Order: sequence, then C-alpha cells, then structure tokens
Amino acid sequence: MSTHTQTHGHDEHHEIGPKTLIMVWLALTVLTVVTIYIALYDFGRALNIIGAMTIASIKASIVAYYFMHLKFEDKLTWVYALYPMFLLFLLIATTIMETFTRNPALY
Amino acid sequence: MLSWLPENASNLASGVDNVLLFVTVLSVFFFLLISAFLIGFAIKYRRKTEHDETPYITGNELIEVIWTVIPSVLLIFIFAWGYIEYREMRTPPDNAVEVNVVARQWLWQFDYYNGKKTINELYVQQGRPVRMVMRSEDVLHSFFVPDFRVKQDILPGNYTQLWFTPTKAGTFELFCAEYCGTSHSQMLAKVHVLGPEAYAIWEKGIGIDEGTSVASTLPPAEQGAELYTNRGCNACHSIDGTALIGPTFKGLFGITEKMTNGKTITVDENYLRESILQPQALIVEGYQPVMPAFEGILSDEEVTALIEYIKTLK
Amino acid sequence: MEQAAHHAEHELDPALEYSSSKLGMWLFLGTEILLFGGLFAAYAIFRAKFPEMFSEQHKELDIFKGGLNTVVLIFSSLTMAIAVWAAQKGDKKKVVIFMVITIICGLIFGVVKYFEYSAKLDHHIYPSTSIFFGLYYLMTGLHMIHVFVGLCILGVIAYLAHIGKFTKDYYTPVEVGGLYWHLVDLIWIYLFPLLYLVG
Amino acid sequence: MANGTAHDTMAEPSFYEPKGFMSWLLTTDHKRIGIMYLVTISFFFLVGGVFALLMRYELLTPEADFLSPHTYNVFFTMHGSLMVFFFIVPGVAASLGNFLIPLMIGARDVAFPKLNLGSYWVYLAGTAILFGALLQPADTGWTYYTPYSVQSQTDVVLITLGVFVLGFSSILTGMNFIVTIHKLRCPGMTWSRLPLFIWASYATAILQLLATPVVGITLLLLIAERTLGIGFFDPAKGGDPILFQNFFWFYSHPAVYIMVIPAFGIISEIIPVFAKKPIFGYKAIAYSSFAIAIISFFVWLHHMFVSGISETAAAIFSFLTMLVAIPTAIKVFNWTATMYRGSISLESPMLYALSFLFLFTIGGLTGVYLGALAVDVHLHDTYFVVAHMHYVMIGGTVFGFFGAIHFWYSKWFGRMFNELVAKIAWFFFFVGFNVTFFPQFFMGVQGMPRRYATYPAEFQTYHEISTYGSWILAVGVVIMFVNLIAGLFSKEKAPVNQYGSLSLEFTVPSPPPHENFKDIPTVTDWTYGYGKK
Ligand code: HEA
Ligand code: HEA
Ligand code: HEC
Ligand code: CUA
Ligand SMILES: [Cu+2]
Repeated sequence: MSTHTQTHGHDEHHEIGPKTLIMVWLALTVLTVVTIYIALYDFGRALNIIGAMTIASIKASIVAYYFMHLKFEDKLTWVYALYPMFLLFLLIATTIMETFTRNPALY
Repeated sequence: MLSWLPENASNLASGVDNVLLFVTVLSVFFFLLISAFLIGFAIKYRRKTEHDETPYITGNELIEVIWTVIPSVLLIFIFAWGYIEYREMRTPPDNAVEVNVVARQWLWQFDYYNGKKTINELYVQQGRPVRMVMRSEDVLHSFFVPDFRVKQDILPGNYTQLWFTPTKAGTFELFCAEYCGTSHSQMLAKVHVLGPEAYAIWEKGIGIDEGTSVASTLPPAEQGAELYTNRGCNACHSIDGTALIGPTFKGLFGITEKMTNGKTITVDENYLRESILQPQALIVEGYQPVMPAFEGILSDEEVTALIEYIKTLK
Repeated sequence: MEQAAHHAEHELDPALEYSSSKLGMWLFLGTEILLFGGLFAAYAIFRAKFPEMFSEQHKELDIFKGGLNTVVLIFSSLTMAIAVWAAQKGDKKKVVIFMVITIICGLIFGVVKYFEYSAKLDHHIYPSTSIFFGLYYLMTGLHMIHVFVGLCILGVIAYLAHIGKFTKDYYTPVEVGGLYWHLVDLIWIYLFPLLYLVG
Repeated sequence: MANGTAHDTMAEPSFYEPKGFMSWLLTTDHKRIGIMYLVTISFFFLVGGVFALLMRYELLTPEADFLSPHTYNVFFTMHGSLMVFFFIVPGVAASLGNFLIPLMIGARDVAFPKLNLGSYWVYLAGTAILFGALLQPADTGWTYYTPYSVQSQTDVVLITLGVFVLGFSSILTGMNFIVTIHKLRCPGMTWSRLPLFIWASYATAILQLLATPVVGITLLLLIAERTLGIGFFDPAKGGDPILFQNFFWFYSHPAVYIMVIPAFGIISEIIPVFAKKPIFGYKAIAYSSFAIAIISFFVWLHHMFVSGISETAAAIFSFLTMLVAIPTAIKVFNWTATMYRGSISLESPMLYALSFLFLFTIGGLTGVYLGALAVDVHLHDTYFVVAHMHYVMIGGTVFGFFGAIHFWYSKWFGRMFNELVAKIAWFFFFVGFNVTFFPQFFMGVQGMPRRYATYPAEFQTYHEISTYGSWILAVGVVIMFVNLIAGLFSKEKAPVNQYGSLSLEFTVPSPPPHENFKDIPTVTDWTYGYGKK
C-alpha cells in the first residue's frame, strides 16, 4: 500500500490547545517540586533513586505524550520512540551485569 | 596426526581440540554441501539460449523449516560444548601452585611462592597444576601459550587468572596476545616445563636460573647475546643503531652521554652495571625513566655477560 | 530541463513532507537518546561502584541553580508547545512571540549554567577531579551543546515565521524544531535528579 | 515487462547536466551523491590497500627489516581505520543505497535531498580530518583500546575525531533511507513486492541510526579522557578499561552487519537475474535481515571472551552469538536454492555473487569457531581472527560490492566495461584473495598472534604465501579499476537493461535522467517475476 494515499492532509491535523498544555505544564512543575522535596529525605539509596527515576519517567512520558504529540502518532513513530529506549536499557543492563559478575574469586 | 594443531601440552588442550575438530568437521561438511550445490547447479543449469524457460519456484516451507532447524540445533550444541570446556578452563583446582605474573611494556616478570623471580622465563612442573595470578603495570597485555590452549588478558588495576597443568616436559612459547604498543611483538617469553627432579633442583636452587644451566658454558659475550633476547632487552634496545624506547646498544660502550640531571658520563663497565641494575639512578637525556630494574633478577654473572656483549657491538 | 529547474524545492507534496520530516526527526531523537546512552550507562556503573563518591560529591552541586534551570526549561517546553499550536492555527504573531519566549528561556538556562560552571571552576573542581565530576561536566556539557544547537535552530525558525514562511497548512519546521527542543528538555528531566538530587 | 509502467519516453534525458565541479559538490541528486560516495570510498579502499600491501611486505620475513615495529603498528591502525570507517561502513550502504533506493522504489529522490548532500559533506569533513590523521597517525589498532589509547604518545585524538564526525554522516544517511523507504514507495510497491536490496538497506539503516551514536559517545569519552584527564577508563582513577570495550563493541558488532547486510541485498538482486528464477524464500530472506539487525545488538561481548569478563556474561553472549548465525544460514541456503533449475549465465556480476557465496560461507563458519567459548580462548587475537574478518569483509562485502559495481555499471554510466577483462580481474582477485587469507587460518590455529611486526621463524612459510597472495590480489584490483575507468570512455552506449532484470531501475534510461521517472510508475508485480508461472 502506498503511503502517498495514506498520509492525511493538513486539515485533519490534531491539536492540543493551550489549556491542556498549561495543565500539563502545571503537572510537570508539581512533579519537579515533588522530586526535589523527596530527595531531601533519605529513604535509602535504592528507594531514592527509584523514586527519582519513576518521577522523571512520568515527566518524560508526559512531555512526549502531550508536548511532542506522541498521542496522535502512528505505530511506526511509537516503535521508533520506544526501541531506542529498549536498546539503552539493554546497554545499561548488560554492562552492569558484566561488570558486577566479574571474577569474584580474585577480589 | 593433526599436524595443523599446535602441540598438545596441557590438560586443557584436548578439550579445546575436540570442540575445534567438531566445528571443523561440521564446517567442512556444510561448506562442501553448499559448494557441491553451487557448482553442480552452475554446470547443470548453465544458460543455453537466451530464451531458456525456467520454472516459477518461490519457496517451499518444509525445506525452509528443515534448514532452519538443523543448523539451530547444531549451533546450540556447539555453544553448549564450548561452554562446558570453557568452564573447565576457568575453574582452577585448589591444589594449584600459584605464580604471580606482572606484565609490563614489554616484558614478563614471574614471582614464585619461594621468593624466586624470573624475567621472560616461566618455570613450571610437569603434571602439577599451576595458577597464574596476573596484573599489569601499564596497559592491557594477554598471556597466551598456544601449546597449552590458554589465553587471558591482563589488566592494570585488576587481577585476572588462568590455570593449566602442563603435561609435557620441554620449552614452550609464550606470547603477549593483546596489543600493547610499539614492542608488542617482542613481548615474548619461554615456558620451561621441568620433570619432577629438574623442578626440585630449580626450586631449591639459590641462583636465579640454576637448574636450567642454559647458557653458562658459553663465552660471556655469546651468553650476553642470548640474554639480550631472552631477558627482553631487545624490546627497547636495538643493536643496529636505531633508537627505540631506549638508546641503541650499538657503539654504546665508551661514548660520552648527557644525563637528565645535567651530568655528563662516559659509558664504562660500572655505568653499564648500574644502568642495568638500577636504571632510575641516571636517566639518559631524551628518554623516559621506564626501564625496569633488574636488581635481584639478573645474576652478577649475567650482568657481566651482557656488558661483554654490549662491548662487542661496535 | 524544466523538471530539473525546481528540483528538490517542491519535491514532496506538503502533507508527505510533513509526515516524513516528523518521522525523520523522531528517528534522529532515537539517535540522540543513544548518544546520551553511553553517558547514562557510565553513570549507572560508576554509581553502583562508588556509592560514597556519588552521595558525597553530588552535594557540591547547586540544587537551586539546577532546580531553577529545570523550571525554566520546562516552561520553555510549554511555550514551544503553544507556539506549535499557534502555528496550527496559522497565528503568525503568536508563533513568533512564543518562540521568542522559548529562546529567551534557553538563554536564561545558558546563563545560569555559566554561573554554575564558573562557581565550580572557582572551587577548583574540574572534569578530572573525580569520576563523578567528569560525568557531571560531560553530561551537562553535552546537554548544553544541544541547548545551543536547539537555540540556533529555533532562532532560524522564528525568523522564518517572522517573515511569514509558515501558514496554517505548512508549519513543518515549527513542529519538527519543537520536537528537538522537547528532547533537550526531556534529557534534562533525567539529568537533574541523577546529578543534583540523588547523586 | 511485468513490472512498472514507466517507459523511456522522456525527451533526451540528460545525466551530466548541470556541468562543472561545483555542480557536483552542490548537487542534491541522489545518483550524483551516490557516485561521489563511490569515488571517495574507492579512493580510501586503494589507500587502505596500499597500507595492507606494505604490511604484507614487511611480514615476508620474521624480522622488522622493512618497517620499524612502530611504523608497522601505525600502518595496521590506519589500514583498519580506513577500511572499516572510511571505506566499508559508509561504502556499500551510502553509495549503492543512494543510487539505488529511489530508483528501486519508484521515487524521484530520497526523502531529504538536501540533508543527503549534507551527509556527504559531513563525510568529507571527516575525511579532511583523516588527512590530518594520516600525517599524525595513531598506533592503537582500529579498536582504540584503553588504556593504551590514552597513554600512547601518538595523536589518537585526530583519527577518533575523524571517525566521530563520520558517524554523523552515517546516522543522517540511515535516517534519510528509513524515511524514504517508508514514505516514497510508488503506488503498488507494497512491502511484499519490495526488492530485497531495499529490505537489506532498511535493516542496515536501523543499525546505522541506533548503533553509531554509541561509538560516537565512546570516542568522545576517549577524547575527553585524553584531553581533560577524566578517568572513566583509567583504573588508577577508579575507571574501568573493559567498559571501553563494552561501549566500543556495542557499536562495532552491529557495525559488521552494517558492512555485510547491504551485500546480502546485492546478492539477492544479482542471483535471480542471472539464474532467471524468482528468489527462493523471499520472506525468509527479508525477515532474516531484520532478525540480524535486531539480534546483532545482543552479541557484542563475543569480542571480549578473554578480556576478563565473567563466565556468566561469556556464556550468555556465546549463546546469542550462535543465534545470529541462524538467519545468515537461512539466507545462504535460499540463495543456493534460487539457482536450482535456473538458466545460469556466468557473467562478471554473477561470478562475484557466486564467489560471495563460497567465501562468505567460509568466513561465517569460522565465525562460529570464534563464537564457541573454549575455541575462542585459543583463537582470540590470532591470525585466525584476521582471516575470519577478511573472509567476511572482503569475501563477503567487497565481493558483493564489486559485483554490484559490475551489475549496475551500465545503469550508472550508460557505458560498458570490457567483460573479458572483468573476468580476468575477477580471477586474479579471487585466487589472490584465497592465497592471501586462507593460510592465515592455519597460522592462527598454530598460535600466530595478530598485530605482530615481528614473529617467530616457524610461521614464515605461511606469511610468505600470504604475502605473495596479496600481490596477486593487488593485480586483480588494479586490472579491475583500470577496466572500470576505461569503460567510462568507451564509445558504445550500453543497453537500458543489460542483463534482463525486472527491477524498476532498469525501466529508465541509462544513466537515469535527473528525476528518474517522468511519471511515477505503478507497480503491479513483485521484482522477481522470472520464469514461467
Ligand atoms: C562483515 C563483517 C562480519 C560478519 C558478517 C561477521 C560474522 C560473524 N562473526 Fe565476526 N568479526 C568481524 C566481522 C564480521 N563478522 C570482524 C571485523 C572481527 C574482528 C574485529 C577485531 O577484533 O579487529 C570479527 C570477530 C569475531 C569474533 C571475535 C573473535 C575474537 O576476537 O576473539 C567472533 C566471536 O564470536 C565473531 C563471530 C562471528 C559470527 C558467529 C558471525 C556470523 O554472523 C556468521 C554467520 C554465518 C554462517 C554461520 C555461515 C553460513 C551458514 C551456514 C552455511 C549454515 C550451517 C552452519 C552451521 C550449522 C554452523 N567474529
Ligand atoms: C574492509 C575491510 C578490509 C579490507 C578490504 C582489507 C584488505 C586487506 N587487508 Fe586488512 N584489516 C582490516 C580490514 C580490511 N582489510 C582490519 C579491520 C584489520 C585489523 C586492524 C587492526 O588490527 O587494528 C586488518 C588487518 C590486516 C592484517 C593483520 C595485521 C596484523 O594484525 O598484524 C593484514 C595482514 O595480512 C591485512 C591484510 C590485508 C590485505 C592484504 C588486504 C587486501 O585485500 C587489500 C587489497 C587492496 C589493494 C591490494 C590495493 C591495490 C592498490 C594498488 C596496488 C595501488 C594503486 C594505488 C593508488 C591509485 C593509490 N589486514
Ligand atoms: C621497557 C623498556 C626497557 C627494557 C625492557 C630495557 N631497557 Fe634499558 N633502557 C630503557 C630506557 C628508556 C633507557 C634510557 C633511560 C635510562 O637511562 O633509564 C634505558 C637505558 C639503558 C642503558 C643505558 C644506556 C645509555 O645510553 O646510557 C643500558 C646499559 C640498558 N638500558 C641496558 C638494558 C639491558 C641490559 C636490558 C635487559 C636486560 C634493558 N636495558 C631492558 C628501556 C628499557
Ligand atoms: Cu604486551 Cu602485547
Ligand atoms: Cu562481532
């Protein structure tokens, strides 16, 4: 199937109005405050970073979903938005696995 | 029988060779199979006219499944076997003798449990497992003895290990297999596998290299010539006038040189002796203080031999 | 030849160009994520290896300046998104205004960063001081380069908007430039807690 | 003709206008850009080849009597860097991809013609840095392993910077191709009708897009390490030299498939034409390219089995390495099966394609040796690896690439080379290649380490044979280039469709006019409709 016929004209574009955008922005700002606030408490290193990363990921998703209009994008864009994340995860997970399983007998 | 393999001189060699042979047999089989078809088709179905009629064949599921499954099974089998042998190579027995290996640009130093130290010569006993505990003083190196089928990179700031049980007496080549700079290809050593008696003598011996009595019957200058390569001087010093990491030995004796501390020195026996045993004391201008100290590694006799050898290089 | 004369100018019809450019930009953003990925991986490893170094040294960083920058950048993302909306509406004036606000926010970000860096350098904290600071300088530095590139791109687009290049039916550069700017924000959203907060 | 409805009805299409040197450097025409890549990478292939010849000459004797060890080290570093980063990685993907993708999918150009030109300029900028690097060469090997690359007295920054810049060219090209393939296929060109070269290019583009940035950041870190004194890879500062290897191979393993997948595509195009048969197992070949593109991100640790990684990591990655061989095996079998009951004509492109099948199979099978853990312990960093990589990179990619040049030559230039001379060149190249690299397998098994300027005398016979082989090889290369260049000046015009292919690019005049198709064609059948239904 040809994409010439598949793409829709401009009149059909989806928009997100300023009201929604401002709500999104408020949410982001609140989350920023929250993340700073909980960082001042010590929940243990693991919890702290998990908390911070969770909040960051929520924020990032919101940005992508609303500001970057991922909401309206086709599957292909979703694939190319998520696949790099997966590779990044792979890179991090594997290097960590590799580093911390090294030859324990000798240390 | 298999002359294309290096000598089988350790307990690990057969295991590796078996996997290697298995993969070879498989590879040869598949290669011949494919070649037979390619050549066969190319001959049998050679174009005769421009208007040859050919059938419209686009695939066949059954055959495609077959040629996916069979290689998959074989490949996983190869993996499993390779892994089993690899585990063996990575698991030293508890009774292994330990040798500390220090690799540096570009020589090998071996420190033994009995306080002995050797350079570029490793002594091990036939039939007794040894474990190398290795570290590097500068960059990556790699301990590689083809006849034993062992190899392990050596890292700065970390220990790595490797073990084997030599099964044959004799002398084997040790290579540095990880690129480590200019004289990487000169970073060679010898592994001497001694029978139990010879090893006992070597173990108790006071001198550095007794028990092998490699070159002591030669005249000093000739012994020096051997030491020049055996002890790795050639990694940094040429005998043909080119400056490598260190100054050349050619015409060295008797000349006058400037040192980094400003002093000028005439090269004589005493200076040479000091330069070999404590090289950091005086550094020749234009060079880095990177030469390892041979104090406690070379015997007096050997230093003399080297000096005699240097004198002959006019 | 007549065809050759206006080649590449109107090669694609606008709808196709729109969807192509957007896809292209998303692909490029994937690249950017993996470019930073190496640094994130290094961060993860060294943080696991040297927990004390990270928890000690991250205190040297200025949460206030970092937080301020976070707020500024998020705000700039908002104004950028509004600019895109305005472009969709064909409201040229609003596009320019909101893009200029976005650019100003970017500049503020740069200025704050400048003060932050110079404070660090005054305290003799250099990239070579420790692995943590090496990461700090490289991650924020690489991000800073992206901010500059983004500012240049936005500047050009704002200018094009100003001279009336865009219409209700053609505003691809605004949207695509916006995507890039949001990514810059997105990366900062991770950098800020990783470096300033949890260390 | 079953395929395509565009006919060469255009009035005197002209390829060489506008004229002049600058018009080339400023062109956005994908065909010209493709040709510029072709010329530039061929040049680097020759330069890299000259380094190789000098190296081989040095290895004639065990002593370092022709080059000093330092010069030798510099030479293999430049040889490896040039061949990998300046020739083969940008090579096949960018030159053939640029020329062929729009033509094959029935488009007038790539999706972003200006960006395409931009990529080429970035490539040129990288090569400009490279010329600096040739004057100040590094001696680290093409892998730039730390800590040596941090400590080396030579100028490592320049060459790595060059590679870094080139990376961006790769990334932009990959992105351009993906968008082009998605958005610009002509009506009727469905995914299941696409030529396999397009599938292959797509898979390659994914790798270019998503693997290259990691090597970019790695080299940037290396540069930072050298200039700013950061200690990420320096154990004295708490860093980890193996981390560099992880990062480097995260890119460089996928990169070996960036090198070879386009060649897979070429073979899938050439064999059906010269066998007059539809490709066997279209779907399997198309999907396996993708399988390779995806799995190849999961195998990089197989370059590090003895570098000090854990047993667990080694086991997992040895297993995954085996998996990546499966889709390749599928392809090899399918190509072979395509020839069954065909009408096979052995013209020069087909000779290269068949050589590919032989040689790549050898190279791939020896890859399996290296993937098997215990065996790799013995073979790692020996000439076995050198032989493996040349068998896959030359026997695979370069043979495919040369095949492609011969196959599409008439399309590119509208002229023809001399077929007999082409066969002679092929013969020298094929024989010389095997004589050069086959002995290296044996050397490797016996323990000859790689990157050795001097070596123990027992290996001399092998090295001698290998060196003589490299001369035969060089003769083949020279004859081939002379023949191809001479072809440009031949009087005779080549036919539009020299070999009777059904692919879209053979429906337009040779060379194709500026915007390829006067009317965008509509496709009604797949590309491989050969034979009687
Ligand atoms: C074009 C480039 C290319 C390609 C395609 C490949 C393909 C493969 N490579 Fe290779 N490789 C390199 C380029 C390439 N390689 C380079 C450049 C290096 C060295 C880098 C350096 O250190 O400088 C290297 C090094 C290298 C190593 C590291 C060696 C070491 O340093 O110790 C390993 C280890 O696993 C490996 C494995 C493989 C495997 C399993 C494949 C597989 O994809 C091969 C699959 C193909 C087949 C298997 C053949 C066809 C199949 C059949 C006929 C079916 C039947 C087969 C069986 C049942 C077995 N390669
Ligand atoms: C695409 C990749 C590619 C290609 C095509 C080649 C091509 C060749 N290579 Fe390879 N090689 C590598 C990639 C490649 N190489 C890599 C990555 C390494 C590892 C480097 C490292 O360890 O870091 C390596 C290492 C390497 C070594 C091992 C060095 C060592 O470890 O010590 C050797 C030794 O034989 C070698 C030989 C050759 C030869 C003889 C050719 C021949 O095929 C070359 C053929 C070309 C010619 C013969 C040129 C002909 C030209 C003329 C005759 C002159 C005309 C002149 C002008 C107009 C300018 N190469
Ligand atoms: C790692 C490299 C290296 C090795 C191995 C090495 N040297 Fe040196 N050598 C140097 C360098 C560098 C200098 C110059 C700086 C100095 O004086 O210490 C030097 C200086 C010397 C000098 C003084 C030369 C002069 O011009 O005054 C002598 C003598 C010498 N070495 C002998 C030896 C001998 C004998 C061996 C082997 C047993 C040896 N070296 C092994 C690097 C090396
Ligand atoms: Cu030490 Cu190579
Ligand atoms: Cu690999």
